[in-house]
Amino acid sequence: MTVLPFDAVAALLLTPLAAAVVLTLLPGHRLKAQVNVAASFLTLLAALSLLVAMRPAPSTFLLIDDLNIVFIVLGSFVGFTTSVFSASYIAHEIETGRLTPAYLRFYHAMYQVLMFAMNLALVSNNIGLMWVAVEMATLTTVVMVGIYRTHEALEAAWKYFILGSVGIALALFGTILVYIAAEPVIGEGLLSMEWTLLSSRVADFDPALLNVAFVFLLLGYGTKVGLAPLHAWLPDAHAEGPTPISAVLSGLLLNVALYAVLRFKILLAGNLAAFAPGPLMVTMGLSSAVFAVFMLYRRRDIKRLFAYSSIEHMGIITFAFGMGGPLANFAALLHMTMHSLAKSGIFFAVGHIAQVKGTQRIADIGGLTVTNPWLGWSLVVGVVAIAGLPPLGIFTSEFLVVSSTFARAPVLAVVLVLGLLVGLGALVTRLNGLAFGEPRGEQHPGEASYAPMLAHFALVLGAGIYLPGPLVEWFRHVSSILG
Amino acid sequence: MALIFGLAVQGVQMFLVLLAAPLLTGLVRRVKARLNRRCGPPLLQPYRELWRLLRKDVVLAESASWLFRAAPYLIFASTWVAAALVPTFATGLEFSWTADLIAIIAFLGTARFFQALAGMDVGTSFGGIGSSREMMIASLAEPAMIMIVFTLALIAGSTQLSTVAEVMVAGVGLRVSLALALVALVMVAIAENGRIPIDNPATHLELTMVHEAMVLEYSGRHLALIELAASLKLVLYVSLIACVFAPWGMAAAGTGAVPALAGIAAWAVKLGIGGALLAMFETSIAKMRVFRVPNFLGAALMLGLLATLLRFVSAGM
Amino acid sequence: MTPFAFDVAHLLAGGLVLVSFVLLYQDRLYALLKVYALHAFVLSASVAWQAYVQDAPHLYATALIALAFKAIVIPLALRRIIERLGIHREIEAVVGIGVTMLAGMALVALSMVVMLKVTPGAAPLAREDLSFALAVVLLGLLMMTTRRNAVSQVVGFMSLENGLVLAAAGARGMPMVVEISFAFSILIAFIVIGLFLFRIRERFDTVDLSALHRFRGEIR
Amino acid sequence: MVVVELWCILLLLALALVALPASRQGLGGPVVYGGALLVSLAACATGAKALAGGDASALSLPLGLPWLGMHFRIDALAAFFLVVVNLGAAAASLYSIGYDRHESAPLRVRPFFPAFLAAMNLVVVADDAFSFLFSWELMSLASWALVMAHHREEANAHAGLVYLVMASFGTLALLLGFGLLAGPEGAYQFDAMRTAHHAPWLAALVLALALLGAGSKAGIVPLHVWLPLAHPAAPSPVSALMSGVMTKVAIYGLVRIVFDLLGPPDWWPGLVVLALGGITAVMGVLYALMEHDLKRLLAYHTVENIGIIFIGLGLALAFRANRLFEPAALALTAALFHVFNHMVFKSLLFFGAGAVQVETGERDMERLGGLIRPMPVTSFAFLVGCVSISALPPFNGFVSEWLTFQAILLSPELPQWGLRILIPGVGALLALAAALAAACFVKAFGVTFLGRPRSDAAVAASEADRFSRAAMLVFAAICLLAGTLPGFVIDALAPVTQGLVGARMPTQSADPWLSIVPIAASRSSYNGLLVFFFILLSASLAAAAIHRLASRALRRGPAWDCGFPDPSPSTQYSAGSFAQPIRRVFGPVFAAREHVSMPPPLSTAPATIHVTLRDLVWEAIYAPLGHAVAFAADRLNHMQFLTIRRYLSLVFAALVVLLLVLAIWL
Repeated sequence: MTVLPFDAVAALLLTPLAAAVVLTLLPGHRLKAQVNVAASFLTLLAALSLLVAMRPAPSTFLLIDDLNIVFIVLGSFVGFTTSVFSASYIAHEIETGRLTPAYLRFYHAMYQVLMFAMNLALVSNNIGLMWVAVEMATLTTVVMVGIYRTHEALEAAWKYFILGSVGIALALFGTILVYIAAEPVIGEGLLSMEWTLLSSRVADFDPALLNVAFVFLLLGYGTKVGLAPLHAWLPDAHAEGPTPISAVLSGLLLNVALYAVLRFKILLAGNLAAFAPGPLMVTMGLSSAVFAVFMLYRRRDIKRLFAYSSIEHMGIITFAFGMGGPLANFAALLHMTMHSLAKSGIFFAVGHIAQVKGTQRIADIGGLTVTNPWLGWSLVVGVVAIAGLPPLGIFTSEFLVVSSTFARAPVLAVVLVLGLLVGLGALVTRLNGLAFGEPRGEQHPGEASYAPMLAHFALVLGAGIYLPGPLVEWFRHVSSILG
Repeated sequence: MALIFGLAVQGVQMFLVLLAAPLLTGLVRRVKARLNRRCGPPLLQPYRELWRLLRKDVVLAESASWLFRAAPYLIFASTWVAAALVPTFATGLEFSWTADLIAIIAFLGTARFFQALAGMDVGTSFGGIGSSREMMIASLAEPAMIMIVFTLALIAGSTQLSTVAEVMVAGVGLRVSLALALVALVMVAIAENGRIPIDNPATHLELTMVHEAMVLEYSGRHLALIELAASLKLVLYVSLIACVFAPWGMAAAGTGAVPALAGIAAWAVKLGIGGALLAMFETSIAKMRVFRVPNFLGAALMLGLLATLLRFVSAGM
Repeated sequence: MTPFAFDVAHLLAGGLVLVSFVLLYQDRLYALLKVYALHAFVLSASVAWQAYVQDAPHLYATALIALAFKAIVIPLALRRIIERLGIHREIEAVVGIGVTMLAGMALVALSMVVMLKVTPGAAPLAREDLSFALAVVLLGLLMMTTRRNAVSQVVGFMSLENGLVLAAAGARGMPMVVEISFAFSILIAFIVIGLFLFRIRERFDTVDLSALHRFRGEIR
Repeated sequence: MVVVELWCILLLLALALVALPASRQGLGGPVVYGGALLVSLAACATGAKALAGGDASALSLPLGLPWLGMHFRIDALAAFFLVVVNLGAAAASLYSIGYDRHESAPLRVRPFFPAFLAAMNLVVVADDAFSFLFSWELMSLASWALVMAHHREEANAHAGLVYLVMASFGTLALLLGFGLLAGPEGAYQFDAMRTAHHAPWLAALVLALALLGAGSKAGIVPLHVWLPLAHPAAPSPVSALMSGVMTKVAIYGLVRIVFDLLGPPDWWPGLVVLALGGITAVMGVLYALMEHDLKRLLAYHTVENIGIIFIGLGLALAFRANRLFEPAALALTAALFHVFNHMVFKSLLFFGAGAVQVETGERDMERLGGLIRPMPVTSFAFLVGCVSISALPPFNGFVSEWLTFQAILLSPELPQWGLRILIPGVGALLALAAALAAACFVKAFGVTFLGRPRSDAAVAASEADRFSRAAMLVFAAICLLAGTLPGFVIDALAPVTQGLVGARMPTQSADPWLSIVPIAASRSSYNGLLVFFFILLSASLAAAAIHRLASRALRRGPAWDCGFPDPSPSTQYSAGSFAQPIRRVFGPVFAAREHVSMPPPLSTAPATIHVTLRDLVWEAIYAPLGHAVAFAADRLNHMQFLTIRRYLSLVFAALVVLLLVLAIWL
């Protein structure tokens, strides 16, 4: 651990904020895109420096511990690659005229605000602050989802907005309840909202209040995680928004919301009198996964298809975290990481595909491995990855989830396995149509940098074959925290 | 010395079956004719026919391939080897250990395989009919035969025919499963040799023939070999039944020439009785339609299975 | 806290629940808006009383926001939208008013049961307030889900949010109550603007674009 | 030992990577397949050496799960299967050197071919659950990519889908099984599983899951449906690999789990395996008989032979459970011997079918015929394959089935009545399957290679290229060698059985005249070599004698055909008509319907016969499943099109339900 010349946490938060301010003033989308990439890169550096840096002591508002650093590094990495992808994507959209600079005026600024909000949610040591940050992230994405201003886009944004607001309200109610539970023990004021204090003193809280609070928090933040039946906004938001945002949503926002749920799970686990949060998460996770795999079958829009697969995987992750225990938690962390990388990589590919084919309708896309070998085979790799087949990383995590579950709760494992199988069937069916068979649909010229996509898939592949020891030690430590 | 004697016995056996084969065929024809109040051909007629065929030219269909010409020799050879390994007049033949009963049946299977292929080679409709019916019959007859083998093997504790024969000579008493096996074996033998009621070796009425249809395109020496193989097969089955169910008078391994000669005599008698019985049976019933054959063989299979089951179940007691 | 103070707080909180029921009962939009104004007023009263009882001056700000914004501005704005968009004035309920009321009763009972499990360790005021707040939240959700008109759904959401503010105010020494209530007011403002922008006449579900472009000065 | 093997695997993976660059240089085919040939031979030699050496060698690499690593180990069993896998792989590579020139989409085959080989090798050497399943599923994935090589045909895409789903089903079943074996602490190493004691119910469950998992890969009825779809869809060398080799890897998985990891199970598993084997054998051959597509026919025969292998394994299980170790060794040897044999002749047959498809562009037997003249070598090799797979002496197929029969004949020693009742029936099924197989291959060879050409393509056919011929002839020779000198194979298998059932068959190669004696000479013995020489001798004797003493003259003339020869090739017996008698006998299995429409007298309209067969297994199991999924998907799909209010009510309902849970239960 080295002491850094600068405050990494401050850098993590201020870089995006400053960039946002700059981006609102800058003219010209190309320049903006470059600044955007640069800022995201700096954020990534700050996040990485946190790994080596001496951790700052938890303050009233900010906290860095092993749990959230996983999310921070992952998030800022996906944020960076997505900004690179977004540069080429937006450029192409403007050439084809689907987006005008006028629409894009605040796009990049919003992107940085989103980054800021998510980092804030992750590093905040205060449940109230975290709530504010998560909601900020939500509202930002609402605006960005509607950016195409088409009818569908606006409806999706509106749906997202309304359901999101209700989620906000529920989460807030839960937060207030936690405060009320903590207040008699810790005392009035901000102190009763501090993680470090809450988690240390939780044993004395009023369990019944904690129970009610967790229900509200699970539903409130679970809406952002996209757990069925709170998922309704997710597919449309992914499908109608610009693809970089779809990637960010699947790759980051869902994880951030999940992080919030996890925090409160830890809190509840600390209080023996309160009910165990595990079964609740297991139920919701499993039901979302099973629900999503069936929804995969009738999809006509390629982005909505993968959005539902995100619901499936978030379900699996929630399920695994709910099962708990070192193996399951490790598997869940690994699965979350792999899924973020793979799914955002898939959305990069899908973005390029949609630009080359000029449509998102699955029926008008076919034979990609013939017409666009790079895109086609990348899509194959991505689908193989999220289908949980080796040699890609998700296989490892699914292996751990299933085999560790089966020894403890065979029925659940069987249900999960059947769900996975049904999902695989749906994905392969779609893949047959998209990547193989006679080429379908028209062809547009489109040059783009495949670097982010390939980087993501390379990481997933590498992790499937070899997991570096330190990473694993770290994950295991985190999973021991999660209990 | 013993080895030479053993080899001699083996050799005698080989040529004995070869010589006896046409005779048995002739005998059966003769007895049938007598039963039909005809005088019938002389006993040696088959030899004459063979010799005539051997000297005739072969007329080969244009579409015939090398397989068509090689098949007769393979069929003859494998049938002959099979027949040579069945103890006829003496047990413990020199080479009896090269193949047990299962293998002997398999040799017949090889012969049938090539015969069926030869039937399809020229590319006529009749050849196809013959082959497909032959294989259908075999596909039921072979399992039945295997079941019979199981029964015998379970009784004698061996699939080695010599051993079986010796055990039978020693006497195993009357057993239900043995009786069932005998009946099944007779049925299979009839089917395998293409005798009435399964097939009629004398017919050339196209729609009813099986074996004859397969060899329809053959002529000259090829036909001679196939005919000879057919009669060899008959000898094989008769002496098989004899060696298992009437093993009396067979010379034990390594005993001198006198028992051997006695064994030959005994075997000749058995062949004669077998042939006569077959002729009587054939004259007493009519040929059945091809599609009733499966029922016939299915019955054989069931009998064999029943016999084996009885052995399996009673083996525990 | 004196029993009197406690009773007043109790009365006001209970009053809020009562008004929520009245909201559920309405079948005319204008009347609904009036009742909502009352709802907001009771809320601000209750919050003010909490401010007085806990002598937490910042709560007065919250009460003020509630009074000015929710009790006056929003109802007026919604009224104008109703006129501008020519939304017809009846409230189409998915299920009959009576059934809705019964469901509301059940919800109140539920919130009582849930909250009375809270161990007496928590401050009694907080407990009572919490059960009422939960009831208001649930009733607001019930309204959102059983009313078809966009406006009434917005009203439902706002009453839900009033429940939140009530809970927050009831929580002793809870920080950031002002900020939260302010943030929520912004949120509601967004929703109302959205209603107007998208010309959402009847339902939340369909947004009308031509209107939007006219608003943004783009004629297609 | 294991190091060399791992290097071979690494080289194969490297080949997979260089495939595309090399193809850009225009020498992809030679590089990939030539390299694969050499590497496979090396790996095969390694396996043979390990099998001879006998001692297990292990190694673990820091891959996969770090706290677990990837463990590799070569014991006798693995060594034997290494020989099987790599022998088949070498032949397929040799064949592919020639086949690649005719391949329509070579770039979709070259990268995945070596990867497929590498994955199969990995499965065999894997020594912990993770790396086993990893390579197992990798194997499925690579073969799926190969099945999708000709993805433009609708049927192939469907085949790929069914195949991948079934494969993953198998993998997940195995995953559950390993999860049980490993326990909640996750002891995924095979050593740990071996040493751990497993409760009876757990053992039973694991066995069932292993049967599901390995069985779906091997293709036991009713999990066989993907086989006849996927194997023909792939390029012919890959079909040979999938049918001849990959199914054997599946058998390896089953043997590894059931015999090695699970410890001594109860007797009834043997019962189950036996019953499955018998049913599979007969069903497979019956399906094959009804098939007119040459490659589908071969695929169905794979099902049959898997059944035969299962019979051997079931017997071994039953014997071992009763501590009858010598009989168990005999049965296991028979099964493994058949594994080897089937690898050889099924690959050989698929090579032949591939050559036919390349030369004529046809797989439908009804449009072939008379190929023995344009393709003498191919047809000869194919004939050898047919004779071997029909279990006819003196070729190798007969030996393994003969051993199986000998094992069956030992089963009266078993105490359990269930087994006593079942085993004779299974024996009958085995004999029936063998006989039907003979019929089926008379049909396959007779219709495809004999008779007169039924289409212009068949007329225009020419001999296969020299690499293909070499591959086929080599395997034909192996068929004969393994059939005439079985003693050496049996002795080579001794360490395997010693390791798995703790006993071995008596040493064979010491017997006089190289004959094989399973138990005792007085009981049963067989000598393929002498038999072969006897047949050869007497045949040539007869030929020589006749040619010398009688006539050798030969005249060509039109076919006699009872006096009505018809020049049109359509008057020949077709595959359908050949199978017709058997279809009549076994009709119920396929719910066969024949509809004959005879024109009225004096009408010149042709009479027609219309035959419909139904795959009852598919209709009974898979179609309903598909419909169920579709139904659920349709029902749930409405969830996509609700109004915001309804979505809100969903959230509301969830909230109320959870609160009720709190209120009532907590």
